[in-house]
Amino acid sequence: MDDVSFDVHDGQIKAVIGPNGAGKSTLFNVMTAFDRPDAGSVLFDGDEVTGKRPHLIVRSGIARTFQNTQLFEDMTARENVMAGAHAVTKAGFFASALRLPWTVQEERDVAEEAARLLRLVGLGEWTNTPAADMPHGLRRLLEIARALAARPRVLLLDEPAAGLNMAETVALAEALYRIRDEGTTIVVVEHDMGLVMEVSDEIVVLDRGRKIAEGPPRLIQKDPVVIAAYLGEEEADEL
Amino acid sequence: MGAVELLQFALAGLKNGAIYALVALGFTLVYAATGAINFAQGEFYMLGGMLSVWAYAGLGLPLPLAGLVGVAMTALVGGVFELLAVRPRKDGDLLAIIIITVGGSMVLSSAARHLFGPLEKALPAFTSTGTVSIFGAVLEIQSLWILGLTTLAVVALWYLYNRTSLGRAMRACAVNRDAARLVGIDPRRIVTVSFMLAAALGALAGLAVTPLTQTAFDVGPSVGIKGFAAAILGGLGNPIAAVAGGIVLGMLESMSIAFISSTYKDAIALVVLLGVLFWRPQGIFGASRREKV
Amino acid sequence: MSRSIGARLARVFVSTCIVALTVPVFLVGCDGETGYGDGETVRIGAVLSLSGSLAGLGEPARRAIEVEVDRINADGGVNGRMVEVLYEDDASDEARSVAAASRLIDQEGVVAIIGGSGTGQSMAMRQEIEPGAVPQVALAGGSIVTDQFSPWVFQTPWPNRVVVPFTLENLQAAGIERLAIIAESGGYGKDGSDVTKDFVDEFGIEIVAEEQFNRGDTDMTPQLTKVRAEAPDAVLMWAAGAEAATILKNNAAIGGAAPLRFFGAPGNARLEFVEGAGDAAEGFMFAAGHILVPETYGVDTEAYEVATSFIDRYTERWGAGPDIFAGHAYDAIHIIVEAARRSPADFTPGDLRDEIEATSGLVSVGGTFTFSPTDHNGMTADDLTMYVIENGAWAPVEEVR
Amino acid sequence: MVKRPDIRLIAIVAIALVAVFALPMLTSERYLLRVFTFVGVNVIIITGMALLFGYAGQVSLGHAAFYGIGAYASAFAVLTLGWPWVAGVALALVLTAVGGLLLALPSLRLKGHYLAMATLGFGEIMKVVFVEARPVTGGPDGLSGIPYPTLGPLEFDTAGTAYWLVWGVAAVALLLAYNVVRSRAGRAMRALHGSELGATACGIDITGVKVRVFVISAALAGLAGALYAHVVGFVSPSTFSLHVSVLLVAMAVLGGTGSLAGPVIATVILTLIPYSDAVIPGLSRTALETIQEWQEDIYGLTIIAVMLFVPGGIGSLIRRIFPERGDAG
Repeated sequence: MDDVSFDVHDGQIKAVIGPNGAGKSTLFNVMTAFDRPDAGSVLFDGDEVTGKRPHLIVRSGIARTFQNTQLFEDMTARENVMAGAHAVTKAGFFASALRLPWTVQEERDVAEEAARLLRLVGLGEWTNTPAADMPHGLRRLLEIARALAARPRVLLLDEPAAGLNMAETVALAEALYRIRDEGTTIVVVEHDMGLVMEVSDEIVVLDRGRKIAEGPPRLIQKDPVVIAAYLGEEEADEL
Repeated sequence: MGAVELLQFALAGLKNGAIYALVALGFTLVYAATGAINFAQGEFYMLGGMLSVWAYAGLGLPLPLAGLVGVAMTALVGGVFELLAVRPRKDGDLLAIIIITVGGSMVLSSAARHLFGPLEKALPAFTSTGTVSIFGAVLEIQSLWILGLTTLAVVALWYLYNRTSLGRAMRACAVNRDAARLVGIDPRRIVTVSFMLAAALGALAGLAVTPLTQTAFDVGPSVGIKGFAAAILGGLGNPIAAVAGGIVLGMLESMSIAFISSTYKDAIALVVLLGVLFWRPQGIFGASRREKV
Repeated sequence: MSRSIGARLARVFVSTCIVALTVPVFLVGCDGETGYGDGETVRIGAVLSLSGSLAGLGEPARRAIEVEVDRINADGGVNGRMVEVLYEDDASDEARSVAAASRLIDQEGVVAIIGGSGTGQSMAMRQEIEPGAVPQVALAGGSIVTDQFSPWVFQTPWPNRVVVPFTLENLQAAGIERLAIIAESGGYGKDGSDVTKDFVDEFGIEIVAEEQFNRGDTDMTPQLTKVRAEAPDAVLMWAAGAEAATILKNNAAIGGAAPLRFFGAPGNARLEFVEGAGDAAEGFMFAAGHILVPETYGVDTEAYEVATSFIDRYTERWGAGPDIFAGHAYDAIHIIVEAARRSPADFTPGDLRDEIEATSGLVSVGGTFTFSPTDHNGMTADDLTMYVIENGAWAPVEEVR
Repeated sequence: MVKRPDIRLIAIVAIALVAVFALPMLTSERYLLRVFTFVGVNVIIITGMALLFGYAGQVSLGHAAFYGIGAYASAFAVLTLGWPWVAGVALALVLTAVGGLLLALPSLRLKGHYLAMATLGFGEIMKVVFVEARPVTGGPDGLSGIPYPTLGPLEFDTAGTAYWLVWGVAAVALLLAYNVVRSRAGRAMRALHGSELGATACGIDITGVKVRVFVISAALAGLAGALYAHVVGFVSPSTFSLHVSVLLVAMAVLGGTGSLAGPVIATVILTLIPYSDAVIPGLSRTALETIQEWQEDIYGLTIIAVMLFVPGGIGSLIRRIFPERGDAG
């Protein structure tokens, strides 16, 4: 991946697409400081993100999900989402041990917020089910709810639609709309063209580590360079 | 510190190292097959000596045959233990297997005490109690047997791993059990075989050492720890690394006696081992596994 | 919703755990009266290491006590009252010896306790012995048992305070001036080397090297190589386990034509050691009690009679001769029984303690015991003999050259 | 709303608490009280190890060394330096906490068996220190005559009062741990155990949580040591050997993950096996002697049996009986 740069505007759903091996995941990991870039930097609201330790990123408002979901298997859905709120809560070891009143209050608030977020992504009735027992499609939505628990300003989704059937993809799209309407900016790395064209306000196309196009879905759909990248050189000529 | 003395320390380190290496090989085998650490490996070392003494003194078999019987029976014990206690654990959870082997080591050492009594037992040397001198330094001939048997074990294991279908199956299982199952390998059988081989290797070490140090029902744990440390020092999973780890540990102990003091030899060897671990968290020869995001 | 079998099974398991926790609480309140035996029998406790690393010491002790209690009861017991010994295995673990002692004193109402086998176990029990006011006869040889004096604690093995001067005297007689020490890192080794270092000056002997090893070590050649570099006249070895034989074999190997001359201690008076060391033990000398070769008492003495009859009974019962650890237990049971015979009919453990302390000139297997308010071991150099190992057996040595 | 714990569970815990604190009033027998005091000491250690293993998923084979550091520190402080017992306990807590920190920091990059080896190595090094530092630890024959615990005017010199002290501390430790487990900090530990990547993404400082839970479990083991030394009055290196560390891990694993009650019950069972005569009243001498003869085998077989027939550990059994309870306990 070399000198890829693009901007993400507040309240927007931005998609990043590109054939396999185009560097989407690497870009994603660099944006969330899980990987270090050789050069260049990731700015968020003006301040430098690249150097930070990964667990501090979410405190500056960037939350993420993973290509293969990293859920807490033997914790219930609610507990997973409550864990997501770690960055925005304060109860420490000793305060919790003594069950100080404010920690009990904070617990109550976090539990309610978690229930709300679960409903937001449509997992209302799975609240007390351990993550391990949840079907694949719903686990992705759970991870999104968990990421939201950190009240991020930008939500980065790593192929959220992978492995989802039609109904689950629709549910995902509706959830994304609800999240964006609440004012959270979303950057989604995705293969599912149907979903991308449907939900995104703007699309960035990567190929072999370079940005080859950026713009609204309508333009990107017809851009020959993009088609060539996707369908490989020869087929493009026959079109 | 003359050259002869230095060589003498080195030979002693090599001899102890060969013992730790054989036991470490047993750890590596079980690790490769199950990913778990077999805490009963020390007991297999003990049983190798005890059962050989029983075959020699009890059954009156000539020494070589008694040794063979001792090692074979220990391998059998290893197999039966795996079948009865490890295999029923369907999910193959690492920690559960480790704790099962902890329970197994208690049962095996207590059974040995009940069967053979609490007192130590001896075996005559394989050939002669004589010694051989190498540039002035001296090595018991029995020690040559230990070094010889260790080399033999390593070569046999290398041959098994690389030149036999069983060996390939074992390596396949070590890499990915499910994939191995897909190509018709039964991982459960491989685990049983690995336990039997590990038991045989531990028993071999016990048998080779008994003429020098005798054996008793409780010699397992102390040598077991050394074998585990050697396997970790070298890097888990790779037989050659286990042997190297054993030799390095033996040398470390011998040299710390030579240059510092015998009182702290174990502590010094462990401090160095921890230093290696903190510097290379997967052992000297272990391949580092970066977790893919 | 139907409960799966698993849940019902689980309910049963956990509730039994909770019940198992609480049942003893309610049940136990009732029994546990503490009377000093019910009149007919004299109950003596024995806390021995029958399993764990010291099992080699505990087993012979138990066998000796069993043989002797049968004989004592056959001879009418203590003034007509039968003797009953209650055995507790502490598995070489101090916490368990403390618990065993407190149970024997509280629940079983014993009048005396024999044991522990090891020094640590014997010391740990003191926390129960003193408040329980019950005399203890320890079978462990550590000097700390009687150096840290307690009026309630006695000791039958030969203490290093007696063994070391006796041994050093023989070394001096043999013209040894440069001595090396090789000792076990455990209590036995530390106690032996400490006491040796205290006495060497008296005998004009200089310590030129001191090496240590751990139980379970498989080779001591490095230590011996360092010792040889100091060219000592002799090496004094403090090792009671299997490592002793290994050291002698290592010494024979690297010594070649001139291996170092080795001396040992009573802990080496074990057949397994002689067998294990084989011909590497030729010429190995150590001090120990007369029991190894009863003739050393003098054939027509009472001691010889006592020792040989014990050896015969023990061999007949167990098929092999007693070792020194069996001897220590023999002494312990006899000291207690003799004292009990001298005590008033309904004696309390306190009376028994006084009588034990009054023991004087009791001829026993380990030697002749004479206790006093300040000496709770009662052994002297006369109770020891130097032995040498010649063609696989120990023989008394008149004069060490 | 936070889940209401199941009524039946509260009843069971209440019964257990009453039973535990009623024992000294019901019996004056030192043996039974002493045995159950040992159980209490082990429960304090396992509370720390339940957090370390059951929740944060870290295995340590060196916790008997912290147990020993605590015991020797307080014994030395009180016996040799003449400090009051409370100061001894404070010294024990500080030394074990620092010891835990010094071991945890370099071990952060270690995973699985390598972490187990590092902690095992630390334990074995400490064993050499316990044997060799004779002026402080009394060497291989240990320290004896350690005075009873005292809290200002209060003197815990009888088996009953010592029992109450130990179980009082155990109850407090368990309560604090229970609160932590059901809070944000507890979730952070379980998250780290579930998936380190996922936890990092939630803003959990993995290294911070690992070090903190390691230090707390080490300090709890040190506290248990400070209690044990003064209640038994004698400590020696063999009480803090690798074998003890291995048994502590066995208790934690038998207890199962994500549960406090599981490890506590496993600890009670495994600690009582060597003293099974205390639990089963009215045993005949021969029965008792045979149990002691076959103790080691019973212990080993129990461990294997639970690992085979109760795969998730005793904690999973509890969850199966009281499924309604959403969160851990």
